[in-house]
Amino acid sequence: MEWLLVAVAVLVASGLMAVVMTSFPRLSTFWGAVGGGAGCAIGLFAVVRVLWSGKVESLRWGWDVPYGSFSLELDPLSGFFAIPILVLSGLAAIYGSRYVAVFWDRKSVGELWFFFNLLVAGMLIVVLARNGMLFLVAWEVMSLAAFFLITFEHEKQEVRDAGKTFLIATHLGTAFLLTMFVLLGAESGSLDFADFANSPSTVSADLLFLLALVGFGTKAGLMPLHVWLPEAYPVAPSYVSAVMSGAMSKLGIYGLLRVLMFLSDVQPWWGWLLIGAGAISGILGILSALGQSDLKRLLAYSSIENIGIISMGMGLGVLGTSSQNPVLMVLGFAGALFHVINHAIFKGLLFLGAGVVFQATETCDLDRLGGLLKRMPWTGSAILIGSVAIAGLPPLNGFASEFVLYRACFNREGLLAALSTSIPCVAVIGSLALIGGLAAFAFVRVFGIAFLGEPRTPHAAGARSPNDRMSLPILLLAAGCIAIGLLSPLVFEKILPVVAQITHYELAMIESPAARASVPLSVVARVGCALFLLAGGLALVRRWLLSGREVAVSGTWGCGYSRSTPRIQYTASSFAQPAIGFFAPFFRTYTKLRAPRGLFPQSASLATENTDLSTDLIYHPLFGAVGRLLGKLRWLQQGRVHMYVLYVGCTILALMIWYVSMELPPADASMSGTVVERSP
Amino acid sequence: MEVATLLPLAVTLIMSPLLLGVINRTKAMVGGRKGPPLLQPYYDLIKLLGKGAVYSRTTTWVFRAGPIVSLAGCVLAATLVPLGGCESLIKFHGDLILLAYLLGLGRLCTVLAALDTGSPFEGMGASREAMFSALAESAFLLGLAALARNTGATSLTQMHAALADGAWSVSGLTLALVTVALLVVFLAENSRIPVDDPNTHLELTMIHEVMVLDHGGPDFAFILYGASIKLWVLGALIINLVLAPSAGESVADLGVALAGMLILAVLVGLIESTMARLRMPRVPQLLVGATALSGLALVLEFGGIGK
Amino acid sequence: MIVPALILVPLCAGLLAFWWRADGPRRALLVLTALVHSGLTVAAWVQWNNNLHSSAPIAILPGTWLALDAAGLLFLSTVSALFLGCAIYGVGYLGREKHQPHIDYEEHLFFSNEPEAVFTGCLLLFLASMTLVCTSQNFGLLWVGVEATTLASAPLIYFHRQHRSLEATWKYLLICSVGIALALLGNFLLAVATSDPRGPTTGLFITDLVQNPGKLHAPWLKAAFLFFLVGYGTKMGLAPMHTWLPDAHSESPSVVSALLSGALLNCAFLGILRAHQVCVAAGVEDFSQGLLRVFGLGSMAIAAVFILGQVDFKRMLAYSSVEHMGILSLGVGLGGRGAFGAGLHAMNHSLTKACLFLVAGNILAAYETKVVKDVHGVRRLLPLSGILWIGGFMSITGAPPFGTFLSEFTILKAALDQGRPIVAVLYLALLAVIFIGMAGIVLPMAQGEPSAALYESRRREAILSTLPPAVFCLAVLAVGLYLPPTMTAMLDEVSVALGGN
Amino acid sequence: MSTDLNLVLVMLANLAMLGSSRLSACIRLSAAQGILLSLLPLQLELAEHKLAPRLALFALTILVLKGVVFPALLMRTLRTADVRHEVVPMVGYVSSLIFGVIVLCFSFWVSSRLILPHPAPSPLVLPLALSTILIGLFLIISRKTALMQVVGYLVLENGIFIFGVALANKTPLLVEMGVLLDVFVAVFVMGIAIFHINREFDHIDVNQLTSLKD
Repeated sequence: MEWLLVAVAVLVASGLMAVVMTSFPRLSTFWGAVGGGAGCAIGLFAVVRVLWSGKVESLRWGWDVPYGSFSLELDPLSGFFAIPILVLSGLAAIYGSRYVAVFWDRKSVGELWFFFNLLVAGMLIVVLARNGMLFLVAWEVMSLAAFFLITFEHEKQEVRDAGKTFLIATHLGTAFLLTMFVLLGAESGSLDFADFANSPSTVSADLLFLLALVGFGTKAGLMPLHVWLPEAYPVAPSYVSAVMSGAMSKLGIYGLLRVLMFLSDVQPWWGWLLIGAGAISGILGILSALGQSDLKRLLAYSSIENIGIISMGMGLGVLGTSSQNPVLMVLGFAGALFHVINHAIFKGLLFLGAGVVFQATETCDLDRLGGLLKRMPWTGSAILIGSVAIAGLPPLNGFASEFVLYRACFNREGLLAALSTSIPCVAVIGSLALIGGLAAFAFVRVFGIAFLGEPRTPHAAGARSPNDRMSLPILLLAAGCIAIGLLSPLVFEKILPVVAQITHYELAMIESPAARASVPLSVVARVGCALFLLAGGLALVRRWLLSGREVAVSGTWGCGYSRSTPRIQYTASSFAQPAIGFFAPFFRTYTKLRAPRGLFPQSASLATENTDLSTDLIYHPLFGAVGRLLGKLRWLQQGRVHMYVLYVGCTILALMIWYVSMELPPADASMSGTVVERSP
Repeated sequence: MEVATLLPLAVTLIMSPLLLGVINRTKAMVGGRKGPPLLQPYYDLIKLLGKGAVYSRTTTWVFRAGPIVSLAGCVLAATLVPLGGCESLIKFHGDLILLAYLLGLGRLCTVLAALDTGSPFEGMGASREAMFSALAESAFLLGLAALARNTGATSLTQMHAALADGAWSVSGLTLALVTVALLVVFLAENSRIPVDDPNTHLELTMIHEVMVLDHGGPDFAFILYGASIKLWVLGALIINLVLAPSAGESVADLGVALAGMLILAVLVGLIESTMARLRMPRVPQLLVGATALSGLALVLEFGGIGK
Repeated sequence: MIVPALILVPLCAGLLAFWWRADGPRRALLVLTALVHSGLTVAAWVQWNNNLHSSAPIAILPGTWLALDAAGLLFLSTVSALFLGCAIYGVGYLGREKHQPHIDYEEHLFFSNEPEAVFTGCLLLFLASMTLVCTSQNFGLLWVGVEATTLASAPLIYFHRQHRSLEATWKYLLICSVGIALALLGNFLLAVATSDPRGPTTGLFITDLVQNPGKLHAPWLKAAFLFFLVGYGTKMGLAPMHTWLPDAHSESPSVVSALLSGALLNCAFLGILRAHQVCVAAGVEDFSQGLLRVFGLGSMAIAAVFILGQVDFKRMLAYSSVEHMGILSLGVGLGGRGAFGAGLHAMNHSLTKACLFLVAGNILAAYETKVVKDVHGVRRLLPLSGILWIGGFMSITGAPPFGTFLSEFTILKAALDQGRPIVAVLYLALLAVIFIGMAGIVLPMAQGEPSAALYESRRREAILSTLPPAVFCLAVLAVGLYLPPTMTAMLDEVSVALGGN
Repeated sequence: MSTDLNLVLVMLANLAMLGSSRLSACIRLSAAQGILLSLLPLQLELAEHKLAPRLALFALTILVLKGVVFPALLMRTLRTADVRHEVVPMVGYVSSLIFGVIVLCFSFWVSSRLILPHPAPSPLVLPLALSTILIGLFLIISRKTALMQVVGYLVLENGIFIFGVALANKTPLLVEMGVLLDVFVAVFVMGIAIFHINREFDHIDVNQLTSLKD
């Protein structure tokens, strides 16, 4: 535990150092990145050491604020979430040390590093905190740090808008958490987590769950609470987006799991709600991703989709808990947790990759890219691995976690059990299948349009391989995708203690249901190995077949069209068109068409923009209505002093009339001389 | 490992191109032509394997990896499917998911390879293939979920075994619905009419064929072979469903199943001869229809009506 | 003898400042007085801390006219701290404003400033009157003090002798005078409530009333509270009597706005608190708490109406003061720990709002406009002010780790613990609306690029104009991270006196 | 002169102010009200047959301030501002008078409910004090010139004084003197403000001061 505090101290101190050095961008970057990396390394060391020993370490200091205590604890659940935070942040720090070089001559990078390191420290404290006050403070520090990181390039209008949306969303989300913590602590009068568990609140658990779902769901990005997310991720520096998507939004999941542990009376409908919200997030998230042509925005929507998958897993777990169905419970939670790790890895990878693309080509617009794999073979290949992984295809890690979720459903205790269990299972199966197919569609589109084919613009043609410090983290994460895919049974084993903790079961109790998934997982892993071997073998066969024969290189067959240019290639929008057209009701597509006119049309253009469904249908009308309603009262302050005095007069008059007529009965003899006798 | 478990895989690997031959031959006969020999697909494969290769200078290693990974995925998928009383080589709870996703991996590789060429036509085909398969996937998995619910089994081999006990007489309606849904998936995934016309000569209307325009030589052979395995694997699922093993003797069952496969091929040939390809916008509706059928089967199962 | 000194020092210094010609020494006198006042306040703290558990008010003038109890000391400390900061800021400000004539940047007319001697003198008298309010232990004297604050501060608002500030001054004078006159009636009603035909009256000494509530006549006490609430509420800025507040705050020099908002409003609140204290002692706190809750939420709602889409950033800050006064009265109205939260919040709000107004002064000086949409890129043009502007915004909206979070959280907890979910929901919803409104105003100002002409002619920020707000902001941050036990003890005592626990 | 008569005279002055358009007349009426007010404490004490020197001093101060100083200040301001009549008021003079009557009824209703803990020197004290207060408020609200608003403020203050002197007559002298000092300074400062308004705007019609609004 002391080492974790050292890690936090290193992070904060190095951030401050970076601010002090801000006039010397290189030094500032050095301090920030080295401090960030070192802090993460120390933290990782501490977490792994504690988790390895199987003990729970805790620390409790007094803290002189109302209801506050500086209580930290490292248990399996905390450790489980701390690891992706630290790994991803550490890699992002390495990556960032090079990425920020573009800002050296025009922005102060000290601020950037300060808030980055603060963000990491905040996330670390959030998972360790065992006191509501500490949790909320760390939570907000984390959010505010993220806000400053998002708005780093605040000269741009879209960055400012995104920052505002983020800030408002996170603030409103926190309001729900405040209420939730207050209600949790209403009985014990303290905000220590230990007391929450010991003296269960008298407030209905349903309300607490809903508050937690909205509060934490906002951070995680569950639909329709996700609106800040597709705005904020694209505008933040890429490595920050990676950390926010991979680690920070997971803390919403962490919070929800942590709160579930306090709530004794788990209701089935919570599970239904989680599954429903998850399915909506997953399907609409990936559909919205399909509609985007901005790479980072697309990745942001894909984060919503993955949060949806995680939420469905949690829903299964909750359903299992409430119906005393250990298989559903264990496999649901385990699948969700597994996907947390996996998403951190491949989404981190993809965001870092998007940053590479952006710096190499100065754009994230898919339609202005193309042919990047030739120009950055290593990074591109790593991104391909990430894309396949996020599409949930074997033999990579994305499949492993989705398989656990499928396995939770395809089960004697799931799909085959009573209706109340099997219907949600079918919902999960159907959603996962659709999400899987659409995700494959979406990421084929990303990789195929951006990295394959011919470059569509000179910028894309001039792209170069990134610096080693930027490509190394990406390659490491890609290796992680493969490794976890092939070693999935081992990782699954490590998740079980966390599940045991969440469900308050003994580890031994959950091992038998867990075995239902772990045995097939090992087969899946072996099939994965076989796939690699088989593909390798076939490659050798082809090499043998082609040896000594003519292998020619020529242009692509243009189906008889001989003067093709790169611009004739299929574009991202046209690639997505079949899906957009088919799922049209879920898109709000604004089309700007400049049709060719006249006998000799000069130029024509077609631009489509897909706006966010819930922003358009829920938030804009809602905020607009509130604004109009309140605006109607603005005549109150019309500038005339007479009216102002009138307000004072009317107030006192109204109060007197109220008081005299309501509080005082008509004069009769009994009233006079009523004297309050009260001993001091 | 019993030898019997290797049998379905071996049969698949050996006999799968034959199905294409049977389909083509049927179509020719219905059309009043003599048609190519039954073994023509084998000849094609051998011919292609013996050729050199031409690669576009636009392409990268993805283009070359595509056919290989795709074939590998299809072969591994074949190891998961039982046939006619023979258990599959690899069987575990939830193997049907792996099957669906392995086929998905193969498709993804083909699509990526198509996009790698930078050809607009191949991009178009890739887009359609990706979209249709995304829809087919849910129909497929929901159909299998209905089967699982019906049979109480969660691996393909178990399901196959459970169906043997005269399941059709008990819950024929469910099974029929699932069969139709799987048939649609089978046609769509294998680019057959009414979803796609493998014999079309207009690139704009092609789906699968247009994606592999640039492949040649051994690569194309891998693709063709992979496609035929996929045809066999999905066909085998339908045959397993329709012709439940009853003889109790694996050789006889296998024979029945193989006969069933051939009949299925003839059936596909007949469909292709009598139906026209659907308009492109209608295809997703067909697939959603299949999903609906799967869903209906599930509802029937939940309601206990299908039994 | 701390308490009389606290009043006499600024009083004498103020009278002296009126007649002192030379600018330099007079400014030194201003800062010196502020320092002495702060020093005395610190001494009072030390003394209070020493007899922490005796719970007797300190430094009592014969007849207990003047004394410092926990609530008085709390408000006095904020007054004193704010005044010190504003005095330091004011030295720089007066230096900048020395040239004559000025051009009004809205009407483009020439105008001159008030003589600096008058301004400084009134500033010091203002301090003296606020100190009187904080230390008085008699309702009559309290009233005299509150009215004196109005009169001393009116010339401060009219520092820039131009049309709009004159209009603001007139509104301020008239509305506050009417309001405070009603509070005077409250005094008399209270006197009626206490008077015993058989014996001598108690003379409206707070300690007497609180310690011997025996002979309080409840209907008259309640009526008195109504008048206190409306009367002092006018001065405090509770809606709908708040109307003078945005005008006065937006038109006065920022240093004055900071004092008005951070110190004066609290002093007026103290008037209501004293009345509430008597109600608590007399056992009719249900009545007063209910009214405080209603007016608290109403003020927050009105503030929300006007913050949303506000075009003038100083007016936005003024409405934010209305909101926070609403929070204070809601906190007290909730009782329980809410009173504790209100006490803490009064302090936090004062420091934060002073920081924000001083920074707003810096922005105004640099951009020469109060129109929100004409201000962009404060962070580029004035780096430190820009950070403080955002930091202050986060603090004023109650974001952790600022102290305001603790206090707003405590009030929320009080509302929920008392089983008032509707109050809690309204409170949170209004806070949210106000947050959204302020975010839409503050962030676009801080972010973005300033116009090229402004950026070319930028100057280094003066230490005198950035140090005080920075210290205020850091103080609120520090309170959010560590609330010293002495302060907790003091707030506890305030809370108990106000019917909390 | 009895207390009751005094109070009735005060009320008549109120009504006269409500119906008068001449500023100077209103100022004089307020002066008359001040003089009547200064008599009030003496009358009350004389009723109890004792006269403390403290009270005499208090009465004298009121007489000087309310009867002489304030009107003088206001008259001086009136001369500098050179305004004679109230510009068309917000509420007409007849309506104002009707309002005055309604206020009187309201005040009697309130005092019928709000029972004094001990007997008042006159049953008219509470209702008339209340109506004077409300009429003062009404004058501020309904009259447009700044000067009339100050007069309204004075009437308001007078009403409060009636209440204080008659019902809460045992407040310490220090407080009473402080209150008077404050009122004096308030009128003084308002006078200065009116002077400035007249100089800056060339009128003292505060209804036109509406540049600050939302």
